[in-house]
Amino acid sequence: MTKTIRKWISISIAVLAAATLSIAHTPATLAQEGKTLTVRFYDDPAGYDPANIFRIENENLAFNIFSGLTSYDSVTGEIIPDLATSWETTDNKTWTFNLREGVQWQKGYGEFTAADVIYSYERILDPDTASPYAAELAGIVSMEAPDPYTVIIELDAANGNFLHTVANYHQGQIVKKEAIEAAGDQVRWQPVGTGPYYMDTIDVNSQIVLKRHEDYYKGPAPIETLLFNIIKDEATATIALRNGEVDLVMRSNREENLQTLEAEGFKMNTVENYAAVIKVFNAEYEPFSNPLVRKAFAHAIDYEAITQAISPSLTQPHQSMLLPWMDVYTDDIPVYEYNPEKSKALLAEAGYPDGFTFKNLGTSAQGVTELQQFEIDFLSQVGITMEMDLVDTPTFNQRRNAGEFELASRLLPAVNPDLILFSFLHPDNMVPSGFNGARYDNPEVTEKMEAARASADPEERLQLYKEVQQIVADEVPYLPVYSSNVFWPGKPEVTGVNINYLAQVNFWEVDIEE
Amino acid sequence: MNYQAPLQTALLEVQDLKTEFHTDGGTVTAVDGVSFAIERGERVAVVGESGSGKSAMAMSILRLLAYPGIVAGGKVILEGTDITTLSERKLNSIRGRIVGTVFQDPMSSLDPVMTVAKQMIAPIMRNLGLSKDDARAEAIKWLDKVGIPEPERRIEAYPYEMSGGMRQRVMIAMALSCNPQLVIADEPTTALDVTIQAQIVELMKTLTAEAGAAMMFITHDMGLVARFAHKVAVMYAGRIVEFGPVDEIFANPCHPYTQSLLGTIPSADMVKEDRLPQIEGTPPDMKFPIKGCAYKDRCAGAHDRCAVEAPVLDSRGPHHTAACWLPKGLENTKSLKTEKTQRKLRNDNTEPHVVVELNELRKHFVSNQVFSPSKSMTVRAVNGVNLRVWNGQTLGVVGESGCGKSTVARLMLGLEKPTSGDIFIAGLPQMVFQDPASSFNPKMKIGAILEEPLVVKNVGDKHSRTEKIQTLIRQVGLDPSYLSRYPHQLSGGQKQRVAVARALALNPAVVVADEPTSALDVSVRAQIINLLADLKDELGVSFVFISHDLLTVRYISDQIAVMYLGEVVEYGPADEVFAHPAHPYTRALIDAVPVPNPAIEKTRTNAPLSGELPSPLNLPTGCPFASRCPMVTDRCRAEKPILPPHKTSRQVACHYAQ
Amino acid sequence: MADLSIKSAATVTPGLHKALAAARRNPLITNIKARISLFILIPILTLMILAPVLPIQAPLETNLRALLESPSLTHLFGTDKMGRDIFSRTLAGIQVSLLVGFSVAGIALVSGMIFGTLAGFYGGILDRVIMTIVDIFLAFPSLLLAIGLVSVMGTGLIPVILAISLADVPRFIRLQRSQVISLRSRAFIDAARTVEASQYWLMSRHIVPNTIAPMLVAGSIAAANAILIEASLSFLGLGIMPPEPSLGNVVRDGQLYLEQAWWISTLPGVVILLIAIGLHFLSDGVRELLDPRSRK
Amino acid sequence: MADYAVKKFFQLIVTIFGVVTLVFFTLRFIPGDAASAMAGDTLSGAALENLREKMGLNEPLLSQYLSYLKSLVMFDLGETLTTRLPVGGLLLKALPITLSMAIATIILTVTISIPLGTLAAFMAHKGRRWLDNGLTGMAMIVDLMPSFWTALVFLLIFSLTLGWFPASGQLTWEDPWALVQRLALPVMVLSITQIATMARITRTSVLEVLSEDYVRTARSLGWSELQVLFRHALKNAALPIATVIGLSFGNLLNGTVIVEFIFTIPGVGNLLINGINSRDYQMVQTLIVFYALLFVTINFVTDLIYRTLDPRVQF
Repeated sequence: MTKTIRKWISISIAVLAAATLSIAHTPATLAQEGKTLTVRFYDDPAGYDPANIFRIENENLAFNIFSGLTSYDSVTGEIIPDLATSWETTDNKTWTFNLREGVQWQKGYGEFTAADVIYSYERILDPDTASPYAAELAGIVSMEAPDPYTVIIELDAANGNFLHTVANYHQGQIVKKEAIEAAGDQVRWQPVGTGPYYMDTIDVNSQIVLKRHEDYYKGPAPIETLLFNIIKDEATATIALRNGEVDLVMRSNREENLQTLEAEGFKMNTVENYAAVIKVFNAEYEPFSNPLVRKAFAHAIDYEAITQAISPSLTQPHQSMLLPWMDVYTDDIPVYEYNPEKSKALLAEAGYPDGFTFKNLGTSAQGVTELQQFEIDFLSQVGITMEMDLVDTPTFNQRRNAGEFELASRLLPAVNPDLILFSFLHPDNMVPSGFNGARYDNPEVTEKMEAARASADPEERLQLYKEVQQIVADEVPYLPVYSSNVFWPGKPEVTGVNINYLAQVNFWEVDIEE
Repeated sequence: MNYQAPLQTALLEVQDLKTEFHTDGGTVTAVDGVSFAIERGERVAVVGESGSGKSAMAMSILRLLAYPGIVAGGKVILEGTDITTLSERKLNSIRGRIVGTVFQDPMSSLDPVMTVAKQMIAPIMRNLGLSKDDARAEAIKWLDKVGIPEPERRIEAYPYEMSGGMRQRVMIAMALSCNPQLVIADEPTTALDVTIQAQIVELMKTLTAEAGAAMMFITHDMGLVARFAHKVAVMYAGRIVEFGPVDEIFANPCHPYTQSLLGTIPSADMVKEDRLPQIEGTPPDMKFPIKGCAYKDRCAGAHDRCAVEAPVLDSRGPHHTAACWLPKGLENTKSLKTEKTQRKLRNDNTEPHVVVELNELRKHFVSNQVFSPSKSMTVRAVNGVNLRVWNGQTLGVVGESGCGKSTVARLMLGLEKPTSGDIFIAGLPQMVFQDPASSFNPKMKIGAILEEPLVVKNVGDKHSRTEKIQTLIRQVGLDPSYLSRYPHQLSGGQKQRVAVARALALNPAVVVADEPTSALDVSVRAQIINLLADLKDELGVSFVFISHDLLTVRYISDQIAVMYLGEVVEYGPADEVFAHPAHPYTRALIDAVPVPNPAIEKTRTNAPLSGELPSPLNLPTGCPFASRCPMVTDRCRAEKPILPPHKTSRQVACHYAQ
Repeated sequence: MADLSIKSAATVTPGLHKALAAARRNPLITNIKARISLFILIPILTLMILAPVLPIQAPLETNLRALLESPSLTHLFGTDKMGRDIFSRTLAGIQVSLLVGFSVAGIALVSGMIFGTLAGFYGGILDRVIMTIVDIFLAFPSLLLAIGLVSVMGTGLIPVILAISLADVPRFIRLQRSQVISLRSRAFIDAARTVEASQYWLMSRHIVPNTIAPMLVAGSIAAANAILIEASLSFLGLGIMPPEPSLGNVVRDGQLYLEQAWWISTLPGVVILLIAIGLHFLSDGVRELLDPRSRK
Repeated sequence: MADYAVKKFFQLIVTIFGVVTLVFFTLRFIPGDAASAMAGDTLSGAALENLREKMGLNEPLLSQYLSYLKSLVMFDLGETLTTRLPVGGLLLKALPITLSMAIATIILTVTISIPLGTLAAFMAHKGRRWLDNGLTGMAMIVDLMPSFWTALVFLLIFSLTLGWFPASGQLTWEDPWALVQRLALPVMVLSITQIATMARITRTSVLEVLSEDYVRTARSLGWSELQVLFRHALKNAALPIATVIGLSFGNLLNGTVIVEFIFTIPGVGNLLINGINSRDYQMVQTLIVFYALLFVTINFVTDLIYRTLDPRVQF
């Protein structure tokens, strides 16, 4: 009897203890149950198939649904392990990735293995997929999986930036064969990945719902449900945040709204230097073929004053094609301070003492931007007349891609410095087949870039890239003018909104404080 | 007609009634101190030109004036009570119950989206306190009384399903259905054809007499007055200028205006050499205060006193009053303001020859129904007309509206293409249109309007054309200064003069005048008729004069053609046709025309032509007139009479022509 | 009697009488609505014309030292985010907007006149073809039609004008056609036909002159509407492109600063309102002047 | 009646065919295509050409047109070019939202504008014009306020300052109250111009009827002014007003495009603007044709109803 009682008591205690323990262990998870974050989404969803994904807002969702072999640190922007726990290469040609074990696919598609990696890359390379990102993986000669947790990839040439290629972005995102086949032609609407959130429902006109992937390898995210509400109008979005209808605004891009929100005590989550804006001088157009003219142009405009006036929060002057947080970035390059006298002198030296007239390609949707109005003002003071060549957006893209312009601008959002430099400076990438709109072809630069890419020695690579940046900054085929910052204003209690240099937020890190 | 002196208080007594319209352009005094009385059972006619204030006066009695009109002064004593001070609510119990009203335009005076039943039954229930079923029975009874066939069925009809005459009968039934003591009828027959007019007038006369109701009858037609009224009030410029028993007024008019009005009507015994007496000028603008007698500018007898002091109504005999400084008015009505009272008939030595000849003329309008051709409808507007006009003569064409007379005119002018038949015209036809308002391009000055035919036809040079239009404008009795005016600056009569001038510009062989006087006021009508008659004599131009006004047609025409349903039923010399109508329809038309002479009217049988013009969509196979003819036989229904020579100069399409 | 009153006035002050008579001859001045419209429009137009010589900043000139300033004597309507003078931009915008408004009205009027007259006068097949095309265009809600056309032709002054007028043209054709049809049966046309006037003569002398007035009324309303449609197109990024100011895009730009700088969009908005009211009153005035019932 | 309807219906078919053809070819003249709109900044020339080929944009125009016509006749609205979603499905989802907004607007408009316009007419008829003048003035001002402007002001007042209605949020049919709150602002913005216009039209129609002869007839039978107003004037004025309500649908469709954009209402207007921005021909042409069809059909039905209701109109 006593024994039984004792037994009962001990059991009860054990149970209680266990209960207490479990309570002590899981208060966070219990509190997290049912947390919902409402985020403003600013355009119509365009689909989430990594092989055919476009535009940052869609890529941001894919970033949270899928994983790559590597990923980017939200704060530093460094390459960090993701599905691959480690990797080896000796020559930048043969890459061996050691994969994480026990990673679970969303929606019950089982465990992630090396076969998924090979399938994903082959799918991108398959002409039937018609992925615009196929070129990124074109250097792959062979892929092998000696065991389920190892992938060996051989490239046709050395590529020191291959870790960017396999990062959690576009072609680098790993998909599941069974899920792709099950979705048929609706792949873009039924993404299945290994990331922290899975796609729950999409109403293409109003809302996207992401749910926490409970088996995410880093553990479940703090927030269970992410509601992305589509609000296109900036003013409405701002009012929605101020009204408490949304918790977080994805990319607020109007200076006046930012000021209002900041004044009202909202948290201004931001990343600086997310992307550089460059002027592309068409070297086939006569005055711009002369480096002196390009330098004169650079000295003529006070971008510092302009960015301060137009949007001090969203922009700052910037002098390099690469961004400060990139590993190969150097600030040891020639810069062009605002100096109209020098500009005039350079123009005279180049044979244009009275200046010249050129056309700047722009979209009629934007019209003459505020920046361009200031540029017109400044250039006119050294005798250069800037006219606007305004066309509708699709034509603009078409002509810019084909290189049919005298001067155009581009935003460089890529996170991969190697990709930026190769795309814009290598003669193989000359328009219309690539991004080299300046028709830049300097054998010395080409050689250094190729050497850098092939080099397995980080020091050597850095040195080569530094030299490339110096030469380019001296010859100014492109003129970097400013870099932009990204804001995701949110309620003060929303934490962990770390915007990475792809302007993306890893929602696994985001939480709502009580 | 048994007029008796009142034994008790008058049913309605109006004292010094004043009505004003406050418009943006100033205050118009439409009624300027009118006083009169109506006894029980008495029929009083109020006559006057448009703008004389007669309608405004009638509407003022029950305060039915629309904004901006207001009753500005005076008393209206109905059965001993002054109703000008009554509240709207109390007045509403008088409207309809004690005073019923019949309005001018039957087309617009009934609610188009409500059935007759809905419009009639509710007031009966309210005013007589009947149940719905009883009220309905009462309404049907009245519809029957006013001569609406199948009233049980017709009561559920919408107004648009009825003809104008039928609608006016419904209006009368509505006005009488609550047994009013007084019926105010505002030009109730003006919009109707002459035969229908006769029916309606007869109806109102009988029904009010039956019910013992008094009636105030507003009209501009002196003939109707003679036929209808016990007493007459003549209004001019917002005032009553003469008031008295009907026989007195006609036999012994004392006011120059009354005298002239009576004179302007062509009478049956008038000879063609006599010019119609006419009243010159136009009535005054009521926006401005009138100093002295309002009629002085148009009065042949005006003298100094008239310019400073307005005469008031003054006794001229038992119950007869007139407002004129002259006790007898104009001594001689022939001395009206006209230069000559007789015209010389032109003695043309040329052989009489035919200027216009119409042979078997037909015009059918076909409305196509694409998806069901069986429903296609053919309107036979002109259905085999043969007519001739000789040089220097006038052919009068008469008939009810819808008989095809205007279509004949348009065919002659080439404005419509005939379906079959020939038109022969020796020279150019020209036209004077009915509506002076739309006859001219409002953007052109009179000079340009008169010059246009010359320019189009390339006649002469600029200089000779200018001379020509000067001549033309003088010919029609206007000053050349009018050449630089716009049409809207001219009065209706002046416009018709210009229209005549334009018609003469190219020296036409024939001028077709389509109801040229029907849009004009009585006093102006005579001016135009005289002008046409003078021109015919002076220029030897032939005229085709189309009208429903038989007296005028008789006066102006040499030949008359009577049309019925697209056909000519009688044709012959004007006087002869008038004196001895051979076709029953002609006879009925002539009977229907009221004669401005109460003595004659009393002797007339007044059995108006029954029925209405059948639709030209489904013409009867036999005689078109069979459905309304008093002497119809089976032969008429089966066999169509043609227009055979009758006597020597006449043709009558009737099997039984006398 | 009318003569009497004028006579008495004349005897008192012959000078005044003459002036009054002269005023009466100019109907635009006698009509009260027309008077209000002129009272509104003339100062606006004067300022617009004088804009280049007024001591104000040029409409496109930026000023980094005067951003978002509230209205003052130097900047009557304040400045915007780029330090541009709103007053000056408004005046320049009036120019562009009126150009849009009047061009649209003009195009709609002329083509409405031509096709409407042809369709109404000749009838038959020609009428059917024209009216079918008109029906097709009328099947689009007007803003949608303008949006569609601007996306085809691109943005800018001329495409905007064409797009808005194309949406208006069918309406004008209809109006003109119905006018012509009702005129066609008027007696004065018959009168001219009896002297065998040519069809050209009938159209040019009789029909067209009598249709102009209502078309002008419709035109001035269309002009006011065009200014507003341009504003809506600007809002959707399809109107006159910045920095070129139109009243529409000045208001649109300022709308973003409604909380910080209400003047940027409010004051030009009031100007749009005034112009549109002026045009409406002008059309009302014209309507009343041309209405025979209101004439004496 | 049947004859008339059939004839009108044929006209309608011809019109729609014209609309379809016009829209199809016009859209093809828009520079830039769906592929380049979709790619935005990201793609270079060669990759873009691939994409274009894959989207079927390189087919000959005529064969695209014919297959489009064929699919339309089969009621197959196809898929969007960019996102491969069935256009019909999108339309079916968006339509109830736009329609309920339009209908709510019409109801709100009618309940406010008809009494207001009637009152103004009634008073003007009796010579008291202040309400009439005020209404005309207000209508003019409201008419001239661009809807994007009104929308923002309403947002600031009713949503931000007063907090009565949300500025964004999901539209759920399950929670009618939330739906009403969500749609309240857009409906208010849409209504305000409609109310102004409709009140003026009501005022004009009623005033016109009040000066008709049959109103005087009714007055002569002892009906009071108010009785006349309700027995006759409103009944007669109702027909033109009803016609205008039908026709104002077209204006509403204009308005919904802008209002849906600002208030992020996932309706048909929103689809259209997206379609235009992404050069999605399939979407845009279907929607424009749909708009035209809706517009023409409503006019057709209004016309028929008018003719059925008005005893005066004969066929």
